[in-house]
Amino acid sequence: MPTITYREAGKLAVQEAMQADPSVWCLGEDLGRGGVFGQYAGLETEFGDDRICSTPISEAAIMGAAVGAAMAGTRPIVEMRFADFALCAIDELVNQAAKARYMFGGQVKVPITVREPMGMWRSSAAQHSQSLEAWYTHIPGLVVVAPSTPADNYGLLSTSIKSDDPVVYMEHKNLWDVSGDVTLGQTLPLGKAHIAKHGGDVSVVTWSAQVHTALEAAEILATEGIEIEVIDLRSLWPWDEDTVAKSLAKTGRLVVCHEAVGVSGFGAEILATISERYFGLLKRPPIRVTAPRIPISYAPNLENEVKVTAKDISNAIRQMD
Amino acid sequence: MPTITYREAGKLAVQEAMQADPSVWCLGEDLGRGGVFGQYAGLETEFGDDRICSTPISEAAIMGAAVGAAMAGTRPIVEMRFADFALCAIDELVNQAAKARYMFGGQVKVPITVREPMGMWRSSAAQHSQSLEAWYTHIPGLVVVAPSTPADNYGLLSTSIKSDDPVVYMEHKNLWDVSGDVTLGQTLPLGKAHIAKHGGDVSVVTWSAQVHTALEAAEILATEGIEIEVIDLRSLWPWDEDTVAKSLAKTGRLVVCHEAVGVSGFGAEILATISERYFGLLKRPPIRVTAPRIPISYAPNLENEVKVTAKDISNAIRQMD
Amino acid sequence: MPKSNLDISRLKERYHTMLRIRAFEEFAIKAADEKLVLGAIHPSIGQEACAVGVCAALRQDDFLLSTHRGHGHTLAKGADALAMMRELFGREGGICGGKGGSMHIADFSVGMLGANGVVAANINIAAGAAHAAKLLGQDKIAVCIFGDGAINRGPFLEGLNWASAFNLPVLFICEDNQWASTTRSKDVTGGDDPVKRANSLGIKGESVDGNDVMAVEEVTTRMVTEIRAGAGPRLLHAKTYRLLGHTSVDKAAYRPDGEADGKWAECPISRTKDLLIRAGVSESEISKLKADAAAEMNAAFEEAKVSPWPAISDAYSDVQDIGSIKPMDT
Amino acid sequence: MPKSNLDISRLKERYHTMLRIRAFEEFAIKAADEKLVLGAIHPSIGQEACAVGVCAALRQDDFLLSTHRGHGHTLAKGADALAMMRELFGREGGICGGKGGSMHIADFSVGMLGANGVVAANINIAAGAAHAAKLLGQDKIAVCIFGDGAINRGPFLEGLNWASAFNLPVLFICEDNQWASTTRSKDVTGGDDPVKRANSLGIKGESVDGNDVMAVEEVTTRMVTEIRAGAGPRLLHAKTYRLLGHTSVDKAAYRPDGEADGKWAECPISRTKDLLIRAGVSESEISKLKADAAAEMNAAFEEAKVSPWPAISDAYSDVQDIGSIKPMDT
Ligand SMILES: Cc1ncc(C[n+]2csc(CCOP(=O)(O)OP(=O)(O)O)c2C)c(N)n1
Ligand SMILES: Cc1ncc(C[n+]2csc(CCOP(=O)(O)OP(=O)(O)O)c2C)c(N)n1
Ligand SMILES: [Mg+2]
Ligand SMILES: [Mg+2]
Repeated sequence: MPTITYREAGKLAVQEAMQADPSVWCLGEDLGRGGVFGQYAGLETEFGDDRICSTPISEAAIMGAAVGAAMAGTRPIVEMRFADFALCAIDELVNQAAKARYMFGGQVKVPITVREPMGMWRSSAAQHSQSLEAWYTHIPGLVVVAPSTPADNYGLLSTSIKSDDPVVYMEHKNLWDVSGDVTLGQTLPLGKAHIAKHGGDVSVVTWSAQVHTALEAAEILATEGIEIEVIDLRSLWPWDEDTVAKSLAKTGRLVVCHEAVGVSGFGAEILATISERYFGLLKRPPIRVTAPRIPISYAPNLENEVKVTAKDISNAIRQMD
Repeated sequence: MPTITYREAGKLAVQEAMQADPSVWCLGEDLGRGGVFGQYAGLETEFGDDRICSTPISEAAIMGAAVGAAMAGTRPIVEMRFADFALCAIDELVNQAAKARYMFGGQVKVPITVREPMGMWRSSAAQHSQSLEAWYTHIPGLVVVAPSTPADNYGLLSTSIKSDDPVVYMEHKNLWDVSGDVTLGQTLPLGKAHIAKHGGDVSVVTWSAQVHTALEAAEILATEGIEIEVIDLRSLWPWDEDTVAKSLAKTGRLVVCHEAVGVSGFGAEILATISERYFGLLKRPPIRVTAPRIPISYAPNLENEVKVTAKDISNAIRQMD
Repeated sequence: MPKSNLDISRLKERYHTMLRIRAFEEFAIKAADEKLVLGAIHPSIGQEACAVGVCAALRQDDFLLSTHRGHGHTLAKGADALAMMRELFGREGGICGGKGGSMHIADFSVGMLGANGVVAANINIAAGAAHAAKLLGQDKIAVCIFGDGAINRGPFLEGLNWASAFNLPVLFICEDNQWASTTRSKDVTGGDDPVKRANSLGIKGESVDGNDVMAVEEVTTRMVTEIRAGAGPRLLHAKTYRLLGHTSVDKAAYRPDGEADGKWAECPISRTKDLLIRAGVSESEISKLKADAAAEMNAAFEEAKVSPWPAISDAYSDVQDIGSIKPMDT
Repeated sequence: MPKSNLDISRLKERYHTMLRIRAFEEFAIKAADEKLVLGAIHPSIGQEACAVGVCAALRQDDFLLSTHRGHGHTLAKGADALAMMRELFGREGGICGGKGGSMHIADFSVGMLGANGVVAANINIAAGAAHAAKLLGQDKIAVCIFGDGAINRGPFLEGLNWASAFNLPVLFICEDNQWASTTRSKDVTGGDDPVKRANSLGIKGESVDGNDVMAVEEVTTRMVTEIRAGAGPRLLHAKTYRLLGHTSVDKAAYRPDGEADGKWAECPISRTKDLLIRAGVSESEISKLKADAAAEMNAAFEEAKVSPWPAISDAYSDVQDIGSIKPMDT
């Protein structure tokens, strides 16, 4: 059980998948030099520049070519560099990848894994910091994954690459250097949440980097005698409604926190589903702790204003009761 | 108070805006021939082909050029033809139009009105039928409008063109031929809902073509003694939380219906906000009546499976009590 | 068999395939008028030579990608007419199970990877299919047909540059019918022609009379041979003319009076018929070919008309494996 | 004043502006090393001639659009160095109020419509700004600078075709520093050069030694005159070299050993200095110009360092007029 970083865990998943299946390949800008975050470092040496394909700056072609290459029998791993740049390839992802199997009546599948590093990281400002995971959950045909730990990045990415569906796989830029234990061969199913911390007072549902923030909040609150249960969804579509409902049956209190803008973020879907289907379990109004509907600034104090902190979460939870 | 179609009402708003302000112009494919739905018919004759600008098939350039032209002192009306094709110009809309004012510290505004005809219409299938309004509500900087009647199309489009914000203006393709009275000069504020039908039993929140479906459901239910209140939001960002809350204070029952996919649709945001802020008003679990998370089929019976009908709404409401 | 006989028999075959396409579309238009076809359809009447000439040069396992105006390409690649007609009618047994309709016709069993409702989107997808063939060490090639309007969208540049940079086995074909919806393409298109654009991206190309089926077949065959030999991508600019409106309901009133009239005589079917007659093929043999094509498509029409609708449960199938949903219990 | 004197005084001015850019960036790199600058910065060291030569040919009310590597362009267009430095530090009084940072530098008061964090996105925006100028009957032109990597994105085709089709007053400048991040551009770029691409879209263009400030100014001046006279868009291909890494922290270890070494001598500042010396300008005068530039930027650095952070309420301002939100009450 090696201790490796989130970055290395992702690379390991890719490397093993490429070793096991010659039809797996990666395409994106600067991959030959390891990718912009080093998450492909060394892979070109092992697999050659055909399978670690360094592309022109052509997001639409990267995504579109991956769709065609998937239809033609390969399993591309698409690197978008920053989730924000995937906006240059949205037709290819939403109108093509997500719909091809359906429109063509099941004649073909589009097994692509689209890596979209997301989130705020080092004053990257409005065009390099977005978390648009909610968008993809709205699109039939797409699977959406957002890992929070090295083990999850390894386990979920391995599963995503093997899946026959187009997967939007969103690593968080602020987690690349986080270390943790990873058990080789231990893949994870999509759609199963992980209870990152057990607790009986409040159910806190979250994913990606916010899991760590929620765990910080849990520590603060524990000192005050409030035990929160931190549920890491791991994947947003499908998402593990059962685990959330079971926790809620215990706590009666629901908090969703995420880094993305609150308005029409995925927290809205969770609150809506829970309110519709598990209304009776709610002892208190459910709440969201999310970013305000403003773009992300460069200045660190303004950027911080958008960040959901452990303090924000614990404050919100304290006010629940 | 002429009786005109939704199509003509939109055209009238554009025409008056162009007469009043020489910096208003329209750009999009085939506009000189009236646009693909005839919503620009005759305008080229009146204003010339500089101001009714028929463009190449270049959605990214249409949107991007509009952003630049707005920065340089004009007020472009951007025609996207089908909302689905706006996916070819998402970087321009989301990373550029929506963020420029903010990123540049308020040095410039981007007064564009982006018309995106949306929705299901005559077996147009998966790439010509989508309703992605929820996406835009998630993006800081954007205003989102979805008119349901000729009077609203006139009143809201007039206001949108005058606004200094980028507005995503979503007409519904199935409403083009709907007729109604329009009072010239009567513009409408953005962010104010309209109570399309008063009723004390259930608050039904909706917008765009679904308003008519909800009104049909209201008739069915009225024969059974159930009086629903149909709230037409008109704009989704900003949306009129107050009017919804007031209605809910009366009815205690909330239903949101929309044509878009339910998962992470705008109904989720409404349910979430209401559950968070007006939990005490909810006598019953709030519900959504929306499309399942599947692409839209061509075959009419499969397409119908995705449609939210008056029957779906009335069934759901009957089950509330 | 001496060469000229061979050529005539080949020409007859091409003529027959063009007639089949024409008949298919005539029945499709009739079906649209009768509201049997529900979505928009985009006839390729007058453009049949490009479909037939190109596909004659391909192997069945070569990939073909097409456009919203793709019936002809699909038939020529070998798809079944009845399955296509059922698709246009939205019926069970449709080539896409009735879920796609005219703009999403595809038949993966004959290498036809789909029409596309988004102009130019298939250019990148085709580059990717060719990329896969190269990675997998196959000697397949990918052919992507698109319109004159498509060359003004970004994917044209990105896909051609991609194919050029990776030296991919892909043939790009601009089927230039001079119109893009209600717009005359040259009014909104800078530069001389798509060949120049391809050249500037490092891709060789040439223009051909797109209404001359044998010329199209010949140049395509030559390009395909080069591409299959590893010479990299090529672009073919096939000049033709859209004889009808943009869709079956468009009267094309925006077109200058008489512009289309003169073009009917230059239509590839008329031209090929003239060639056959001059080569000594009898009128009766020609009539028989026509009748045969009409009979096939009439049968497809009648059969499609009585085909059942898809099962409602089909609406929920083939969305995705992970996270798919069941029919709602409401 | 005889021509040669005039030229020398002009050359001194250009030299001085280049020195100011160099000094600005040297201080910015130092600031990044000291964590005073927080986001990534992309120095244009070695590319100053393009910024200075181009902007010398423009009026202040002409529009300029730039890239992530835009400090030089912005300074040359007339923006205030202190306001820019404050922006890089994310401080109050920053040119964008500290909300944009290096990749979103803009100064609308001098016609500088912004850097852009998205490669190639400004090409369409520039076409639109030119479109507006034409519609409004102004004689302004728009100039868009982008990198060699940007010519492989769709907006390059869409924006150039647009400008060509509408005959817009826009000058496209490909500032070709041979590298796009860690990739050597020619490895992923089909065709000969951006001029060919422009030509294929109906746009005239030419290449220039982008390290020769006077050559850049001369060709830009000529093109601007033509464009302003209504001749339509032009493209200039300015060949230069990125002397440092992609960002201030990139050591560019992927570059073949020694590749950059030889290029320092060809850097536009060294070359201009040689010219000035040969024209008889004294070393001491040159030192004075350098000292002056360094003093200006040192002052900007020191001042930016002690500038306050923006007010938290700024986070909520300038989002939108309708539907804007207030600071959360949490
Ligand atoms: C991205 C996109 N923009 C616009 C449309 C609408 N549209 C459908 S066909 C068409 C014209 C296409 O012209 P061309 O490429 O010449 O093909 P043709 O119709 O002549 O076969 C347009 C504008 C679309 N389907 N996709
Ligand atoms: C659409 C998009 N894709 C990728 C990036 C990441 N990126 C930033 S700069 C750059 C290289 C750009 O190269 P070039 O255009 O030559 O400009 P240079 O950096 O050399 O000035 C890349 C790939 C981006 N900002 N936007
Ligand atoms: Mg055409
Ligand atoms: Mg470069």
